[in-house]
Amino acid sequence: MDVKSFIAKRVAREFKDGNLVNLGIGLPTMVANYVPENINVIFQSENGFIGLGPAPAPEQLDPAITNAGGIPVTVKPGAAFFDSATSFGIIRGGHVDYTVLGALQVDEKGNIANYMIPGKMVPGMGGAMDLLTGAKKVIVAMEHTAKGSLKILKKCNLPLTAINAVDLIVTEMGVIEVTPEGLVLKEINPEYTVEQVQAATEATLIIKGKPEIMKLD
Amino acid sequence: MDVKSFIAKRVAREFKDGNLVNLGIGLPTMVANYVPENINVIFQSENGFIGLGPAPAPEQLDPAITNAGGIPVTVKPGAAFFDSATSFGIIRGGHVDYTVLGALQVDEKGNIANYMIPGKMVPGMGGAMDLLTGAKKVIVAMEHTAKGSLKILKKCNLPLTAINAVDLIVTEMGVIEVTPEGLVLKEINPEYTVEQVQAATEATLIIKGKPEIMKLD
Amino acid sequence: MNKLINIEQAIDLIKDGDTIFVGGFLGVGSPHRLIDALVKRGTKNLILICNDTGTPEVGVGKLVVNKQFRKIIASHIGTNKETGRQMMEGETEVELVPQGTLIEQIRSAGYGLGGVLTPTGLGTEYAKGKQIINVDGKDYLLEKPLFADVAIIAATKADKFGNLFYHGATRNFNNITSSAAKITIAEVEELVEIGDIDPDIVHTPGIFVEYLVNGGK
Amino acid sequence: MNKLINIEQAIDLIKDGDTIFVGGFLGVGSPHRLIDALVKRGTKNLILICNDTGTPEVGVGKLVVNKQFRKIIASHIGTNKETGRQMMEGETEVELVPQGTLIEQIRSAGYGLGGVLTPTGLGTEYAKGKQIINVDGKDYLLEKPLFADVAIIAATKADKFGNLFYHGATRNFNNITSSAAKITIAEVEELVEIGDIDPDIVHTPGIFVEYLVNGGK
Repeated sequence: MDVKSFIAKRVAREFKDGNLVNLGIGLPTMVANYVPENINVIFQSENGFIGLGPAPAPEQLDPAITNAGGIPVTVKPGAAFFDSATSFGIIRGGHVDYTVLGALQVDEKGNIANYMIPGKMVPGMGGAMDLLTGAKKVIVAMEHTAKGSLKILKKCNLPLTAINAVDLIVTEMGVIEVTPEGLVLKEINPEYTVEQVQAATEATLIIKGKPEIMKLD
Repeated sequence: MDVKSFIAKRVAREFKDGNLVNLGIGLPTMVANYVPENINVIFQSENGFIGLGPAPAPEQLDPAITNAGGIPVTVKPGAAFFDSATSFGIIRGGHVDYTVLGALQVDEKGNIANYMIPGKMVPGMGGAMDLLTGAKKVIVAMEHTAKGSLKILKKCNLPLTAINAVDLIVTEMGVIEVTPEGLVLKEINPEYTVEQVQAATEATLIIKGKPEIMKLD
Repeated sequence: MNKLINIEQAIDLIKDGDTIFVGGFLGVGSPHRLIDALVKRGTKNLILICNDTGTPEVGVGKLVVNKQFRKIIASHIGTNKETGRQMMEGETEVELVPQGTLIEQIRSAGYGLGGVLTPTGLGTEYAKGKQIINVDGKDYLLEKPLFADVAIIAATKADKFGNLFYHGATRNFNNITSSAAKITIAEVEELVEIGDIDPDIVHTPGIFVEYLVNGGK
Repeated sequence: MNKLINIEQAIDLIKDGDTIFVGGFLGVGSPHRLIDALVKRGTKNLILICNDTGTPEVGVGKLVVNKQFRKIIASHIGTNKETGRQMMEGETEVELVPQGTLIEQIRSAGYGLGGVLTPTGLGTEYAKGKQIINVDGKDYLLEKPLFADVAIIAATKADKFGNLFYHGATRNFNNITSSAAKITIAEVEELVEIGDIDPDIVHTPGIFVEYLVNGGK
């Protein structure tokens, strides 16, 4: 299993039956493929619906039904379409149980930067600021480092998308919980040692006993 | 023609083709009966629709379709139902051309009191405060006095429903416009003299030339 | 995720002292069976947030007559003399709010807003004690969110996921209140299978509805 | 009250320097024929308010490529490199706004609110220069209304009064923007007679739509 699928599969284990979940573009989108079969997770698409389903077969393709990345999708039975005001009411109002997003940087306060690199890349925040502010739980799903450069920091230095927002960070190395005391390494991929994970992390990881082994099933 | 019908008929002459109009309970409701046949006026009902039609025939009665007084009505072709947030968005947002309401008191600043008599009658403002604030033009349709006691005052002494809100007052005696200078008697019912109208009005009426004769057709 | 419960189970969810939203406009679109069962149960010291208090014989007015509220927040109480009597005699606290403001306060709660600014009621006694905020030279009242513990609402049709559809003027406060209560219980005239309501015409997404009661027509 | 006009007449309504809303989300639900005609006309110095700037080849992005905007207000520009280039090189002013905030600002304009309070963006660079208002111990940003001269939107179906129905995820910003522009022009795939859309399923009441353009599928 490739690194991204590994991360996506671990994220999917967080969900409980009936949860409403919003998945960001890229790696987070893959999480939908790994939801355990015994639970029913409902996906929201911030462009205006609940009940996001898989990609359409060619004969199912409907240009009016796309995800927040503009990619054609399907809707499941029980879906509902709405306008952007309702969509972001759902998001801002705390009705989304989990939002899963990627990040450029995360820090030990749960601050997150994922929408711009000044002078270089300024795509805009889209719905990310609302999702980070409104979702009950925020999961950052990303590779632990960006080609070796550290992303889990003491303090983000890129413009923040939201402050004190992140609850859980899932990478190929482990699962890190953001707590008032700092970042707690809860689970570790057995392919790495605690020292290796710490070396790939600028913030000091808090180790409470022995971290559990990352489980995917 | 009785006094109330006379007032309602005169009010209806204010409307232009395509106007969106909200009619209050009581006398204002009667205005719908007198809209000239050559224009199309659209009525809004603040409980949640546009396209209010006349009372239903017994076989048309639908308990889900009532006006803001809870009375069964019909809807015309092209009607649209919506929730209270949209209904008051339409009202507050300035999309209603005319609101026609009754009043306990109106004064020369266009202040209006029509929702309570402290210690005696406190029904609540319902949608009246929003209508008075949001409608492009406010028409007060009422009998000129309440059994002889004056209602068109220098200054309202009952709790106000809205300040500087009224544009036009239509009574059985005449048509009075609220202007920055005060109340201008624009039209008069030929059954009365200017002196009689003034005697029934606490505020000083401004007479610019000879008031026109109130016309109903 | 079975949301269907019986009326007794629904009434169990409302505790003495709770704040409740009740949908409906003069009883049109009110959850009449839930109201009757709540009258029978006699749950006390409730705070009501509702457009109006119906009449002594219809809708939420029956709960007023049964003295189940310690406080009532509504836009209009004039159709129920018992509400006025309880207010005048100091038995029940009554807070009157403009209808358009009331629905925005509820929406703010459900949609994660700290409140809205509205011109409605400026300069009147209603504005007393409220914070005034000037935006670009114009004054507005700051209106804060209104939450509830339980919303009891009515809908014409629901699927088993809780997606709701309303006919006619019954949508009124039902739609928005569902977003702002910890628990929403919808009494529905017709219950259909998931997938039987076209996602394009859902008025209230099922995620806002925790429980369904089959109310019949 | 004939609202049906041709595309050239529609484009005549947009003047150099106007502020325009354009509906759509990455081109899904955008008024593509109106956009193409506006590109052809070359109307200049426009201010755009839109969820995103599409791609250089799709949707409102074509207008960006044609350099018709002096300012762009959007939540996301990352899918159109030309927008980023114009911003970086100082050719076009770009203001990035969180998606949920943007739609509430437009709704505030259309619905007569002085603005809303939202927690989105608190503590980030986005919040700089914005008024912070504390409500019951919690901070919020004051977000002001956003108006436009003209809204060009798209709908799946319209009757000749302008009642609109949207399929799938095409509703997005189309619905709300129609309330906040002086003139709304809806490009519709299918035009039907008044009375042919069930009043229960109208998404945008026709009073918000000044003109209709028959766009075809």
